Amino acid sequence: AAPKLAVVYDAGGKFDKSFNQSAFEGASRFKQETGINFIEVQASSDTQAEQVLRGLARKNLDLIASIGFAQQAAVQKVAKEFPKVRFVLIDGVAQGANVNSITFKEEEGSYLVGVAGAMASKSKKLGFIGGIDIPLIRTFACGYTQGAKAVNPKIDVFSNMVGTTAAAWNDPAKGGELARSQFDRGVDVVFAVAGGSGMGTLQTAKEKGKLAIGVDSNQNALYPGSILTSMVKRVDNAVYDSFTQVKNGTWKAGVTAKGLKEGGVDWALDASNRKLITPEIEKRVLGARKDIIDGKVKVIDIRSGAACPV
Amino acid sequence: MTFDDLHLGSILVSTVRNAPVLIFAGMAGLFAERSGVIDIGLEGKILASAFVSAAVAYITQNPWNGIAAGMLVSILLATLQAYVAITQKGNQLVAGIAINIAMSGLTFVVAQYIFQQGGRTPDIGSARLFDVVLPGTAAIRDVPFIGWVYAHLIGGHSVLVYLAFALVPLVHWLLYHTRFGLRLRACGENPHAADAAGVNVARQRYITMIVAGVLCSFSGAYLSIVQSGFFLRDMSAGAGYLALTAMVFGNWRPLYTFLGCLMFGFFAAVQIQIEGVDLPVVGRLPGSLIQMVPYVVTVIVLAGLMAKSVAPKALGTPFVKSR
Amino acid sequence: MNNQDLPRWATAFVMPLLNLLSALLVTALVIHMLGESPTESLAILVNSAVVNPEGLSYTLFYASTFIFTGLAVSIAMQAGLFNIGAEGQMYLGGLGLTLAMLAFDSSLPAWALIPVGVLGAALFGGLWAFLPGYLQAKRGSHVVVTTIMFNFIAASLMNFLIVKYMIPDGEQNPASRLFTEAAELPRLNQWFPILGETPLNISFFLAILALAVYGVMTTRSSWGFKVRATGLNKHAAHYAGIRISKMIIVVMLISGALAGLGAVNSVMGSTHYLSLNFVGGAGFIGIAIALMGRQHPVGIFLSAVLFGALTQGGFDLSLEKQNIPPETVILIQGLIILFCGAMENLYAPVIAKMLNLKK
Amino acid sequence: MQPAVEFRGISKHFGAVKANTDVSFAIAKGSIHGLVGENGAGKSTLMSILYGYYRADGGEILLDGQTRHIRTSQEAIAMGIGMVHQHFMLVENMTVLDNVMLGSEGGFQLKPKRAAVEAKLREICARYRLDVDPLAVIHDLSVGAQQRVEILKQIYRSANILILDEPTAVLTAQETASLFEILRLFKEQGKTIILITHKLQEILDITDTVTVMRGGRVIGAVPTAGTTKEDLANMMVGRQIINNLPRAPYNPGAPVLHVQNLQLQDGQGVKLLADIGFTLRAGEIVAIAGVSGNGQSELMEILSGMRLPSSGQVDFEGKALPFAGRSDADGLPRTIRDLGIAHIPEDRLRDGVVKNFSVMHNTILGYQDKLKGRWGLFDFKAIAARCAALMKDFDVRPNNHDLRIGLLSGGNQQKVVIAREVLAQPTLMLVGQPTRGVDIGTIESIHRQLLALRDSGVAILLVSVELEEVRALADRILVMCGGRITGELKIEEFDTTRIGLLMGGMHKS
Ligand SMILES: Nc1ncnc2c1ncn2[C@@H]1O[C@H](COP(=O)(O)OP(=O)(O)OP(=O)(O)O)[C@@H](O)[C@H]1O
Ligand SMILES: Nc1ncnc2c1ncn2[C@@H]1O[C@H](COP(=O)(O)OP(=O)(O)OP(=O)(O)O)[C@@H](O)[C@H]1O
Ligand SMILES: [Mg+2]
Ligand SMILES: [Mg+2]
Repeated sequence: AAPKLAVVYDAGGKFDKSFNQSAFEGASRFKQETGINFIEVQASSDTQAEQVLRGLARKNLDLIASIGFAQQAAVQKVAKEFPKVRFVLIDGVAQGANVNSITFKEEEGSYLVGVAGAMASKSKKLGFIGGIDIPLIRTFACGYTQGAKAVNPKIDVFSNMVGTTAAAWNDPAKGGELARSQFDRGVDVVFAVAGGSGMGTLQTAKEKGKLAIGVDSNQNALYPGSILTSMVKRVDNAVYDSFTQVKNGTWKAGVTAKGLKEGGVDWALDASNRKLITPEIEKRVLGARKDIIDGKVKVIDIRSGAACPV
Repeated sequence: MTFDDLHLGSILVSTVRNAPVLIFAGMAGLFAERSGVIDIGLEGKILASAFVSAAVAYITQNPWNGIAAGMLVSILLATLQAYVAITQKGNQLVAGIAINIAMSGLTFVVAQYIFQQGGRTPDIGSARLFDVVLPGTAAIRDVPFIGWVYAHLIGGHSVLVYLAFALVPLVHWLLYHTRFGLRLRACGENPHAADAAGVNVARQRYITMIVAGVLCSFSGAYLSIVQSGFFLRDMSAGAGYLALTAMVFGNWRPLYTFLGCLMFGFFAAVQIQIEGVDLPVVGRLPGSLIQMVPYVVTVIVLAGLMAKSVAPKALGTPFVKSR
Repeated sequence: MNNQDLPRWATAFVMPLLNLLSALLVTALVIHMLGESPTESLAILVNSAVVNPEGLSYTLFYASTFIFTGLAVSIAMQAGLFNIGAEGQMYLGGLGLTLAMLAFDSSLPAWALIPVGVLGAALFGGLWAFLPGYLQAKRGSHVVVTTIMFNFIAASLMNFLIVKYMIPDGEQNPASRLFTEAAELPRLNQWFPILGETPLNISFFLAILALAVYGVMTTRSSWGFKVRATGLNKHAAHYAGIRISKMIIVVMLISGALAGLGAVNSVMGSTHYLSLNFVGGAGFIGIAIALMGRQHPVGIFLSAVLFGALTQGGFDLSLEKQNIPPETVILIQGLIILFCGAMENLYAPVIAKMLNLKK
Repeated sequence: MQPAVEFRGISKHFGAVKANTDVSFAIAKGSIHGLVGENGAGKSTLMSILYGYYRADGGEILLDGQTRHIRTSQEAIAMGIGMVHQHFMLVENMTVLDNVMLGSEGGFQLKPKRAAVEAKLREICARYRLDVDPLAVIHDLSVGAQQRVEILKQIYRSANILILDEPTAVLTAQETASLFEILRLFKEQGKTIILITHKLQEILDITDTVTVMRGGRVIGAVPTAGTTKEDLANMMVGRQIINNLPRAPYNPGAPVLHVQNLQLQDGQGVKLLADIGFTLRAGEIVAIAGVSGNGQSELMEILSGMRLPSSGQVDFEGKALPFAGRSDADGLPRTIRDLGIAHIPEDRLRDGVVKNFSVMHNTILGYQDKLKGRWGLFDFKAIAARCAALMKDFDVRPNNHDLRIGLLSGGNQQKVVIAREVLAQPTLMLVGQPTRGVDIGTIESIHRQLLALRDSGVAILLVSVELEEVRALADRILVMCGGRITGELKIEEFDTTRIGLLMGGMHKS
C-alpha cells in the first residue's frame, strides 16, 4: 500500500518563500511522480504543533515531515509517545529512535554566494538583509561574510535585519528600503534572507541596477540579469528523499547535516544568471566548493557556539 | 565614526520615501477623528487597498486602475465604519479593530483564491508607478549638493510621494480655511452645536469618512504598487497604527502629524544606517536592539517635549439627540 | 435604535444570537466561494471546538490566555485608559516567568515554583505597563501611543534577550531551554482523562478566579468605584478625592500584570519554554474581547471562549478542508467582532417592530 | 393679526415620559412671549420641536398662519427661526467668528468671507453694545460673554423668531439688563421673541404675554400686565411659594475658617486671587457676591482642595489646611473632606456627578471609602436604603435610585448633590451656585435645606451671582471683583446699588 505521509509547516506557512515553500515543492514533486498524496497542515504556534503532530500520529501515518526548528520540542515529545510513527524534522534536531533530524549547512552555501558576490562587486561592499536576528539567519550572514572575505579580506559587509516580529518576514517595503540604504552606502551586491521581505530586496536591486542573491529556492529567474545567484537550500530534496525512502523502505532515523557534499545546499547557476557569472567567478566559486567538499576549507558554523570569525 | 558614515543624504531620501505611507494614513485618520469618528481601522483599509490596487494593477496592467480600485474598496470600508459609527451608533473602536482583523484574513483568502501564490499577488511588473524625473535633472545632476538635492531628494520619486507632501498644506487649508473643514471640526468638537447651527452632522461625518477612505487608499496603493510592486499578506506591517500614533503625537493637527510621520520615517532610516556601525559610547549595538530606536525616540519625545495632547472632544461618542 | 425599550431576553440573547448568525452567514458565503460546503464546515467547526472533548479542552486552553489579556484591556478601559500594549506586556510576562523558572526550576518543588512563576509573570508584565502609565499620569503622554510603542520595544528587547542569552548552546530554535517537569502546571486531563493529551491546565481556574475577583472588585469595592469614576469623569473623580495619577499608574500596573499572567498558561501550561513571538497576537485579541465583552466578567468569559473556539475549530477546519486556508479563521474573527461588537443593535429596530406587532 | 407662531396640539414623548401633551397656544407677531414652568415641564422640548431639533409625535406648527413642517434645524433656520439653547451650543476651541459663520458660511472658502463677517460682527457689537471680540476663542470667554456670542449669532442670522431658553440663568443683573435692552430693540424691529426663564421678575419686566406649563401641558396663557409673581408661581407649582423663609436669629459660634492673604496666579502669572482674607463662623452663612469670573470659583476650588493656592494661609478649626509641600492637588479634596468640609460644586455636571453612574452611586461619590461593609466591599443594601431615604427627604424625582443620574433634570441632580453633602454632616459647607437653572419650587426647597444647615450650627460659604439668593440666605456678604474682596456688608445693610458698585470694582471708601 502507498505510505501515508504528511507535511507540517510552521507559522510561516507553505508560501513563505522560504523553507516551508521548499518543503511543499518537494512533497508536490513526490506526489506528481508517484501519485501518492500527502496531508499538509500549518501549525501556527508551538502548542498547535504538538496538537497537530499528535493528531496526525494517531492516524498511524508512516511519515510526518515537520518543517522548521519551531517544531523541535513538539516532535521530540510526540515521537516518544508514538514510537511506530516516523518523523522527519527539518532545521532542527530532535532525539528519538523514530526521528530523522535534517539540518543544513547554510554556512557552506552562503560561503559560496559570498565568494560570488565579492567577485562580482565593483565597490567591494556587500550587503546582507536578514528577516529576524536569530541563529539561523546569523549563520547565513556569517557564512556569506566568510566567503566574501576569503576573496578579499578588505571587503565590507553591511548587515541589516528587517524586524523583530513575525511581520518581519512579510514586509517587502522594508526589505526594499534596507536594500536602498545599503546601495546608498556603496553596496552593489545584496544577499536577502528574509522570506517575503526579501522579495522587496530583489525587486529594488533590479530597479537600481544592482545585484541581488536569492535564497532557499532558486530565485535566479525572478529578475534575470539582476540576480547574481541563489543560495539554494534543498529542503525540497530532503522532503522528497524522505518520502521516497519511506516508500522504498529505506528510511532511517538519525541526525543528518546536509552540506555541499551531501547536496543539501549549493549555489545556483542556470540560464538566467549565466551572463552574470563570469568565468573567473565561476572558477573561483567552483574552487571554493571543491575545497569545502574536500575539507580543505572549513566554514565556521556559529550555531556550534563559535563566534563568527569575521 | 565620522559624519560621513551617517550617510545623511541617504537618510533624508529614505525619510522622504518612507513617509508617504504614514502621511496618507495619518491625514486620513486626522480627517476622521477631527470629525469625531475614531479611526483605528486605518490598518485594515491600507491592507485592503494595497491588495486591491496590486491585484487590479496586475490584471489590467495599469497602475491607475489599481489606484482607482483600491480607492473604491477603501471608500467601501470607510462607509462601513461610518455606518457603524453614525447610523448604528455602535462602538467605533470595535468597528475599526474588526475591519483590521477581517481584512488581514480576507486579503489573504482572496489573494490565495485568485492567484494561488500564498496570498501574494504576482509582481505587477511594468504596471508599477513610474518615478518622476524633474525637468532639467540631467543638466543639474552633477552640480555638487544642489544636483543631488534636485535629482534625488526633491526629484526622482513617484507621483504619490509628491501627492503625499502636497497633501499637508491641502489638508491644512481644507481643515482651517473652508466650509468643509469648519463644519468637520465643529462636528468633532461639539456636534450639538454644529447641529443647532444647521449642519447635518451625520452627513458631514459620512462625507468626511469617505474622504478619509480615499486618502487612506493612497497609503495602500503606495505600499503595493510603488514601494513593492506586489501585494503580500499583512504587508502593512503596522503602518496604520504608526500613522495613528503620529496623529495623536501631532495633536490632531496636520502639520504636527506630518512631522510625526517624518519623524518615524527619519528614525526608521537612521536605524537602518546605524545597524552594525560602531557608535560612540555604546559601541556596536545588536540589530535587534537597534530596531527599537524609532519607538524609543517617540516615547522620549512624547514624554519630554510635547504638551498634553488634546483629542477632539466628541471623539468616539455617537451623536445622539438626547442626554 | 434605542434598545433600552427592549426586554432583557431580547437584548441579552436574541440579538447577540442574530448577530452571530449574520457573521456566520457572511462567512458561509466566503466558504461557498472557496468551493467548500458551508454547512459541513460549520459542523466541523462546532464539532472540533466544543462537541469533541479534546477540542473543547483546546478551546478552553486558548480561552484561558484570552481571558487574561481581555481582563487586562478591560480593567484599563474601566479607568478610561486604552491599553493596546497587552501584547508586549504578555511577552514580558513570559520573560519574568522564564527567568524565575530558569533560576529555580531545579531547586524548588512544584508547589513553590508555580506561585513563583505566576509572580514573575505578573511582576514583569506589570512593570512593562508601569512606564506608559507613569508617563500618562505625570507627563500626559497618550497611553495609546506609548503602549503601541512599548509593543515594538518589547519585541526588540525580547528578540535580543532570547537570542543573546537564552538559546542553549548548539540549538537553533530561538527559545529558552525546556523547564524541568516541576515547572509544568498540572493539567486537567489527569483528573478528566476524557480531555486526552491536551494542555488545558489549572491556569484555567486561575483565569476564572481572576474574572471573579475582577467582577467583585469593579462592581462592589470602593476601589473599583474609584476606577470607574476616573474612567467616566476625571473632574468628578478629582472632586471625589481620588488621586488620579496614582489611579492611572496602579491600574496600568494591574492591567500589565493581568496581561503578563496570560503567559503562564502558554508557557508554563503548554510549551514549557519561552520562544520568540510566543504571544502570537493574544494581546490584540484581548482588545477585541474586552470590547465585545463590554468589560463585563461574563461578557469577557464568553468572548474569550468564542475566540478560543474559533482558534481551535478554525484550525481543524483548515486541516480537513484543503480549500480553506487557516487565514479564513482570521476573517471569521473579524466578522464576528464586527457584527457582535460594533453592530450590536443591528436588529433592535426589527425586534422592536415585531414586539409591537404582537401587542 | 396673524400670530407669528401657533402650536396646535403638539405632543411628544420620550419612551414612557410624556414631555408635551396636546400643547396649543399662539404667539403674537412682534411680541415678547414668556414661557414658564417647573423643571421638566416640557418647555425646552416644545422649543426644540419648533427649532426642528426634535420631531413632534403629533400636532402641527403654524408660522404666519401656514402649517409648516420643520424637520431639521436647517429648515428652521431657513424659516427665520433662531434659538439660544439652555446649554450653550458653541464650539469651544473655535473663535467667535467661526462659531458665527458655522452653518452659514456663504461659500466653500472661508477666507473671502471672514473679513466681511468680522466687520459686520463688530458693527453689530457696536450697535447693540455687545462686548464681544470676534477673534476671541470661546473657551477663553466668561459665561456671560458666551451668552452674548449666542445672541450675536442670532442677530447675525437676523432671525425673525427668536427662542431664548433660560438665557439669564448665568447672567448677572447688569448682563440681564443689557440683554433685555437688546430684546426690546428686536421687538421694535418687529421680531417675535420667546423667552423661557425661571425668574418670574424677568417675566414681569419684559414679556407681553406668558404661557405656563406643567407636566407637559399648558396650564394657562395670560397677558403679563394683569398677573403677579404669586399668580404665576401658583400656576406653575400649584401652591404658594415663600420667598422669605423663616430663620433662627443670627447667633454665630466660634470661628471655623480663617483665610489670610490668599493668592493665586495661573500658569502665565496672571493674578486670579489677591489678598483674600476673611473669617467664617459656625452657624452663619457668608455669601460671596460678584459677577461670575471674578475669582469666586477659584476661591471655592482652593478651599475644597481641588486646586492649590500660590501662597497664603487657610486655617480650618485652628489648623492650617495641608497645602504646603504639595506639587499638585491630586487627592487633596479627599483630605479636606475628611476634615469636615463639604462642597457643593458650582458646575454640577462637570464636578459634582458622574453622569453615567446611577443616582445611588452618585450619592456615595466622595464618600466611597466610608461605606465599606464586610471584606471591605460595599454593602449595597445599606447604601440603597440610605439613598432611598435621602431621595425621599430631598424630594428627588423620579424616586428611582437605579436611574442614571444623567437622565434626571438639572434641578433633581442638584438635589442629589446637596443631599449627599448635607448627609456628610460637615462643619463647613462650601456652596457654589446652588440654584442655577433650578425652578422656583426647587429653589425654595434648596434654600430651606441650607438654612436648616446653618441653624444647626454649620458654617456656610455661599457663592452666588443671584442677589436675590444672597439676600434670602446670607448673614454677611463679601463682594468680589477682579480676584479681590472689594467690600463686606451685613445683611441689614443690604443695598443693591452699593453691592453693584462693589461688584464693579469700586473700593470700600
Ligand atoms: N432627550 C430626551 N430624552 C428623553 N426624555 C427627554 C429628553 N428631553 C426631555 N425629556 C423629557 O421631557 C420632559 C420635558 O423636558 P424639558 O427639557 O422640555 O423640560 P423643561 O421644561 O425645559 O425643564 P427645565 O426648566 O428644567 O429646563 C422631561 O420631563 C423629560 O422627561
Ligand atoms: N433621556 C431621558 N430619558 C428618560 N427620562 C429623562 C431623560 N432625560 C430627562 N428625563 C427626565 O426628565 C426630567 C427632568 O427634565 P429635564 O431634563 O428637561 O430638566 P433639565 O432641563 O435638565 O433641568 P435644568 O433646568 O436644570 O437644565 C426628569 O424627571 C428625568 O427623569
Ligand atoms: Mg429646559
Ligand atoms: Mg431642560
